[in-house]
Amino acid sequence: MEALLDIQELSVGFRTKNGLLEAITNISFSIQPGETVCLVGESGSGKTVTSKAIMRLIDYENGSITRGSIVLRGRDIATLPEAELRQLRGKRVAMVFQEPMAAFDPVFTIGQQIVETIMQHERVSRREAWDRGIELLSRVGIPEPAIRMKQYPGELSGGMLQRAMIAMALSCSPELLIADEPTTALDVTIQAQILKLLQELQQELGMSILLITHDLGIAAEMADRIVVMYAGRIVEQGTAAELFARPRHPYTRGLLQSIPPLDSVRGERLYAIQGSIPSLAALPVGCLFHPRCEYATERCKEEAPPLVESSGSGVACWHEERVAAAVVKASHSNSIRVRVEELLEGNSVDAASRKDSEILFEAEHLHKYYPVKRKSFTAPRTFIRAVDDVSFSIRRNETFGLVGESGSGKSTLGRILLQMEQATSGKVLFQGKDLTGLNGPQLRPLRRDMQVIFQDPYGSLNPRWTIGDSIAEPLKVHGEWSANERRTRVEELLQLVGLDPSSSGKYPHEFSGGQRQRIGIARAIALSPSFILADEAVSALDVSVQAQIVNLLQELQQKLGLTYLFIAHGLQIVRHISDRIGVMYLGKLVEIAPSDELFRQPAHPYTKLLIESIPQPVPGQHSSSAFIQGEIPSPANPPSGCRFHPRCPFATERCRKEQPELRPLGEDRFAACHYTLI
Amino acid sequence: MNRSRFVRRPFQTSTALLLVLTLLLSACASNKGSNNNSGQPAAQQSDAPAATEIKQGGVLTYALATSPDSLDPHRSGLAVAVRVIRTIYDSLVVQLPDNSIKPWLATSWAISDDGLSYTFKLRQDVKFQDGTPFNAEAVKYNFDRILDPATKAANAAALLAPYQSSEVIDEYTVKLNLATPSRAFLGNLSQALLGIVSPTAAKKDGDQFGLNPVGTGPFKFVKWEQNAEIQVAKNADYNWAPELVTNTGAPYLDGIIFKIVPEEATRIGSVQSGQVLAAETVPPQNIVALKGDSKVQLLEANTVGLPYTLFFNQEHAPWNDVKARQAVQLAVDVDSIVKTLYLGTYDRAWSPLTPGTFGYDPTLENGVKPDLEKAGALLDEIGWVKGADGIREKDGKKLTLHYVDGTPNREKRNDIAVIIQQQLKALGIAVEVEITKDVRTVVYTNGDYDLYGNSQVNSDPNALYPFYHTTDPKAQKSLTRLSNPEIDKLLEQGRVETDDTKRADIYKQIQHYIIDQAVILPIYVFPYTVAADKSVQGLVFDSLGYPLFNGVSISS
Amino acid sequence: MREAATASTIWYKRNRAAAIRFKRLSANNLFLIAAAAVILFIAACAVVPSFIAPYSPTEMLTDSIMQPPSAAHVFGTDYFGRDIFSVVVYGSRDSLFIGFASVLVGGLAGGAIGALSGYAGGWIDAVLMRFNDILMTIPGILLALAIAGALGKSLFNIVLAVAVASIPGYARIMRSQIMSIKGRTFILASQAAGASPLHIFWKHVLPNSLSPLLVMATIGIGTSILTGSGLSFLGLGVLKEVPDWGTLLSQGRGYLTVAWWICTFPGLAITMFVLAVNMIGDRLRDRLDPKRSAR
Amino acid sequence: MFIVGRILSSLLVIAGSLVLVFAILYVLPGDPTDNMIDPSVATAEQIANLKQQLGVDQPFYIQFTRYISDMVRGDFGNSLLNSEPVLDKILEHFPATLALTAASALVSITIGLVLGVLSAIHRNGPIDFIARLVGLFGISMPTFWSGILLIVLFSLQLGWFPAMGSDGWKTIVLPALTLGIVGAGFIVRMVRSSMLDIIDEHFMLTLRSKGLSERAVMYKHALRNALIPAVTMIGMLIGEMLAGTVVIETVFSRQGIGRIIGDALMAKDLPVVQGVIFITAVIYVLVNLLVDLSYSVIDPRVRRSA
Repeated sequence: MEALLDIQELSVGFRTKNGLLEAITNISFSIQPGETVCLVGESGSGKTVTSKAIMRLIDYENGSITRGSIVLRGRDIATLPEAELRQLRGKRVAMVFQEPMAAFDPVFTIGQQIVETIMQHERVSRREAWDRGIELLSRVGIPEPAIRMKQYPGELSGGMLQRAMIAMALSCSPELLIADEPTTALDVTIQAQILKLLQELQQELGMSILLITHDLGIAAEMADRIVVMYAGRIVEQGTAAELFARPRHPYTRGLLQSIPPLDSVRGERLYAIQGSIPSLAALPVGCLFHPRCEYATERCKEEAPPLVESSGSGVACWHEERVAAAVVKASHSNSIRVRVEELLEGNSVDAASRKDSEILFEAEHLHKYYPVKRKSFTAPRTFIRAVDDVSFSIRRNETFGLVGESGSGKSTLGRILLQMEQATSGKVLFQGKDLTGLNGPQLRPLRRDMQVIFQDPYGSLNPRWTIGDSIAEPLKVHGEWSANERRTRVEELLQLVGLDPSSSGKYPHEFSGGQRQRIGIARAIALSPSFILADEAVSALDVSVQAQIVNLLQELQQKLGLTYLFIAHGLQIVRHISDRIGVMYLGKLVEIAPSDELFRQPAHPYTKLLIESIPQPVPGQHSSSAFIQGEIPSPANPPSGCRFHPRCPFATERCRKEQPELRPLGEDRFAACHYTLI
Repeated sequence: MNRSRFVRRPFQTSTALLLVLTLLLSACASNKGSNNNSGQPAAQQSDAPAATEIKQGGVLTYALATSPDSLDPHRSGLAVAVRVIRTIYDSLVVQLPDNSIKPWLATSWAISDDGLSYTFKLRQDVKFQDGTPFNAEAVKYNFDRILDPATKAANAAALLAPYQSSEVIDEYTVKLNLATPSRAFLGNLSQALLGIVSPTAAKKDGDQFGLNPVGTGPFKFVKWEQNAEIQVAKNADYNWAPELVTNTGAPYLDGIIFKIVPEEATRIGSVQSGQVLAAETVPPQNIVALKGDSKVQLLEANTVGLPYTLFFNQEHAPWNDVKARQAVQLAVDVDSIVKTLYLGTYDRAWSPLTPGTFGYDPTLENGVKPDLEKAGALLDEIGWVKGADGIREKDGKKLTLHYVDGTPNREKRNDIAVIIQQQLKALGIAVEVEITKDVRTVVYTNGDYDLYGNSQVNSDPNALYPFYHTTDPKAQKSLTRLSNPEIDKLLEQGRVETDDTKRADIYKQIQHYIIDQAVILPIYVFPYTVAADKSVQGLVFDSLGYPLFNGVSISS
Repeated sequence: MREAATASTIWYKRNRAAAIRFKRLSANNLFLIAAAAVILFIAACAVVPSFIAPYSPTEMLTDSIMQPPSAAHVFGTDYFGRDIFSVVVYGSRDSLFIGFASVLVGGLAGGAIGALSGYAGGWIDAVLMRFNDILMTIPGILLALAIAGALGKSLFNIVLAVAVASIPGYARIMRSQIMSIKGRTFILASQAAGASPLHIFWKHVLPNSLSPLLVMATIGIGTSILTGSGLSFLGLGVLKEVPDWGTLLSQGRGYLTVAWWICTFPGLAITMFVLAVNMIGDRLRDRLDPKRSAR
Repeated sequence: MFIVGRILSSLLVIAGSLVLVFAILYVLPGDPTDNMIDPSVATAEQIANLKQQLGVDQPFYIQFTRYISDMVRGDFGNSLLNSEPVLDKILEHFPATLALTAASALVSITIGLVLGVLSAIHRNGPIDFIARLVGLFGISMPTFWSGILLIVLFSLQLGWFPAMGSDGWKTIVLPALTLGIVGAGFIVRMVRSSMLDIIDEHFMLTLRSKGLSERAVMYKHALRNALIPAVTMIGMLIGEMLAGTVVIETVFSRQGIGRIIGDALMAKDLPVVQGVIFITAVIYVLVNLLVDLSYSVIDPRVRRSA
């Protein structure tokens, strides 16, 4: 069968201040009609550039195809003039982007933008185009499509927008749909919905999909074939099954191993690829991966391995056999449930031993209401109930994980605990002392004992300060240290978090994301606190780096006896690191349980559905089981009764009316549901 | 004697005779020793076109330099307003260029022997533009109105002094009573600011009268768009013009539109480009340039009263010393100032009075010549010797001169300060120039100046009185702080002396004293200048330099 | 064979990119260099005028007034017979003083108000911003006119007038910048570390908030000179032995039709300087704006 | 709610500006009689009488309360110089200023948008460079100078437009151009930079991936987005232009409130100053209210949050 898209020896360069920078080099792969190909790699691997090159969108970003061909059904896109390119864009090849919020023009309605696309390519009346738009929206599962057509992008949620984006992409029945990280910006529950939609649409329309993702779980779920990229080159490609079963490139292998499997042992180190992806401006000689590769030999340092291909699969490694021979540590061949059960036997002891330890933090009936601006004087005062009557405790030396979709109030809860925001009502006890009544100066000395690691490693460091100064800041504001002592301490800390102690004079922009997060950690532990809030501390990082940071956090916990409140939306990571996990939904804590038990036997339907939404890096396991319908409602106007009832498959009349309280379910377990699953 | 000077007037065959006369007269004037800038004495001649057929109708567009404040003569304080006011209002009497007083709305008058009451017989055929008859009652109303505080009269009140009250003798006879005798009174009555307003309109409009002016003048008010233009239209009934103009009947023009054009370049340029027919206050540089423009004529009239004069403050040492003042007098090269700044278009002043004023003494002309050496010697004599930095010192004190001038830079007066600063630097005097908006506080209230310049348009030499007479200790001090019993006596005599020859002699003595003692530095005589399209004919000026439009016509 | 061809293509393209880069450098940067040169030259005029001006600015050559530009007087002479070039050179001192001093005063005052307002928030913010609104409703030049008109014509009063009129602009920009920095994570991080509000303000918020103010101040130097010259036009210029450019231009404008050079050169001096300052300011903005510096 | 709040705070601001101006003028030296009476002619007593007649010798609070209580009753007082009712004076002059401001805004917006868009589209090219330079020239010349130059060229030399006056469209061309060029300079800068911001937005990629032409991408989408910040600018610009009229109306011998407030400030004619400040403050507040409201027309994001 003739390939729909055939890319041969493609190289793309960008003009920059420092000359031409080659972003992708000599890549070749093809997509068959009706096939889903996943382009996998970390940020900076060139996968997005590849997708843009296919539509020649790089032309607008100072980029150009320096070599090679992109043949779509016999026509080479690489040499097509602009006018013909435009006929192709949106018509034969369509694209869906990462951030649905930013991908629509905010000042035109959804309908206007869909109609615009249709009318660009087909001779139809505006009326016909509008009607087709309604059909499309309805097809992608948007309720009340006629109304949505008239709405502006800002009025729709991210999930809805991504559906609308897909509808727009499909408006002219393209042969190839390029989806660039279509679900990365979305919650895991919405992600599952979108992925499912894509699968259905593909079956229905018979188009090919080029899916770009950093998430191997998604690739496993979606892909027929997978292309792995690293630093602008293809390092391995093959069918999904083949690749997951027998990764032949050390990078692929490393990526697979970096994902904490749902059956990993807590406290165990995650596999992590060392270092980080090189910048395009300073590529190493020889095999580009060799500085991070555990198999690297002298040859790798000198000579770049070619991509050895046979029948659509191939690998670029000198040590292919050695890599393939080593078995991937954790097998993903079984279903989650079974594996968790197996593993739990060994771990429950550990959980029990910590159960009785001293309570460090205690939250009692915490509320945080943000007032909403009223539309008129007569309108009733409304509030966003970010945190609504939450009580729980964190024990010394444990890691308490907090999960939930965005908008669930988990970050707000974290900040209230540390008194970075004032609770509307309720109490926070830290080591038995009530923090809520304290004013700024009274709180400041207490801050020595509780520190924060932030999500955004870029934003949490003052760009004008050297990292040494940033790390030393807590030492300085709490006095007691001389300049010399501080310097020594900073060096010590840098070493502790795995950075070069001599780099304290550098500025944040000189570091990579992962390194900056290490700096953030160094600052957090500078005062040897007993408690650290890690607020989405690894969410912004690449898979391989994420593993490094998680390992570091665990290592530090052991060394320094830290207690963590670990907030994240990535469930695997939370499970791996946490002793106990709290699940939040719309400002309420709906379940608290030891992490293994939670995964093995979730008590709340929400927890259960949340876990099932996680794409597993096990190909062929297209999860067809039920996942959460709909989206999280607005916290300004939460549903009556059980807040989860509109999305809950088990909801009854009682759930609609009566709000379930968080109640104990056996030992160390709590859930807020009228009909718990255990 | 008033000298109106006409530069590049259009010559017509029919006016040739008059031209000859003009030349003769000006030659006479020169022979009399006045400087060669003196113009023709007779304003009457400017109505010359009457000899040929005069084109009736047309509207004259006349660009004013600033916006009038009010068209109520009794309230206005600005000269620019007077240019418009003069077209709307008439006065009781008129002053001719030879300083004689002639009838206008009054046909004759008698002065009591003690000089304290003036009885006027009024014209009986005069009506205000609103139909109100003009009579003795109206005159009384007018002068009492000025005294009435509710009127908020400003300069008019000052001019009217020492007026006390009026008595209506009969319908057309009125008697004005003064507190003290004043030779200046009649001359002041001729001024537009003491013009007669319609009692009906003034009562009706009260405060707002200045916006709806009604008088007996040759033109009646039509509308006033503030900051843009004022329109007046021909008063067809007008038949009582004074001797100053030849056309005693209704004006030839249908009306005048006064445009307010503050920007010099625009104002003059718009005459040249035909956007207006005439524009006032032509800057010297343009006067020179306009002389080469065949389409435009330049009309000038020197104003009477006090020239622009720099007054020494004799309260401040060392300027109380005549030698110090004389040194400055000798060091300041006024000719050079006038030549540089005014490009020879303004006349240099020599006396505390301008040449057209009654009693002006032309013998003072060319009496002072710059002599830096002598000036230096004078200062050396009184102990001010040059220090290392070129500035003179005495007892460790630098010789400074605090020169105050007001804003805006009217007639380049601020620039005079700059030049004098340079000239006196050569003598070793450090001049500190202060330009202030608040002249009243700095100069009049605080007396914080060594040298301050001012001028005054006035119809009578009595104008000298407040500047040079010893001031009453309770009153505001005079600018000069001069206190000389002899001069005081002369000034008092001048006020009341009825014999013109004697009176002229008194003022000559005063002028001589002032210049000899270097009480002041007279700088220039301000001419009122108008650039007009050559089609504009018959524009003349009264003794104070205000334009009269009675005889103006626009030829095609 | 094909390898070689591609390699040479890349080489060619690299070179072409370099050529483009060079061209851009010469067009855009050449003017920037010119702008810098103008500013430097004018600054030199203000600092050491005697080295640059061929004549004394007060020397009145009464024999040669209003001479058009010539070899002896490159900008001609004015109505006093002064060498206009020399007057303009010396006049730069006061003009620059107006520009810099009023920006300094206005920028500091406005910056302080904005910083306090933005950082303190609450009722302080409400009160200060209301006050700022009030100042903003009164057009700047009117404020300047009222002040300069009443206090009299001195350089200091002009500076004061222009400075007061510029306060609301600075306050606004400073406040919004402070508020945006206040919301950044590293401020939260510092709070979490236990730093006091004052420490956070001085060490984190302020240093990171200054650049927009700096850009505005740079451009403000030009604006102040223009406002100052507008005041001169309205009759509030300072009369000194050596007047500033605004006064020179304003006084010379009446001569435009008879001796164009008298006001043209001071006018050009103002325009060139303000233009140069604006160009530098724009570039500074691009540089300091993290979003733009990438471009 | 939003509107009511805005109006209340606007009233507060307007009242505040009246107090402030009154206070400034009261504190600063000098009074209206300075220009009304010649101190070399009149005696100190006459001057004092005049002051008393005008009521300018009263203490601040009396003058101010009298003024405000009159104003509340709709009486803006009379000019101290010629007793003209302030309201009449403003109503007489206002149309000319409004026309000039509107025409200048039109010039600014037209030139500003065209140059700004060209400049952004041809980023760093020669067209960009020329457009920016033209824009910069606009904001680098003293307006009175450029105004006079325009008069000399287009009126005195070429005779295309009148040099003075405020009636008829011809009189407005040159002053609107003079003032408009300044505004254009600011708008060019603003539009360029917001266009560049928009050009870097993600959705530009979407638009291109749909196969839209560059023309549609730039003029339909990018410009529409870039207009939003430019509109704020226009609000501020109206204020600047009202201020600019002080100079421009003098240069072009036009009627207008810029002219009267300039004169009134110099003459310390308080009722007139206050009246004009009141009107300009009202206009400024109104324009900014309009700008805010117009957001909801062009920016759907604001419509929701308001």
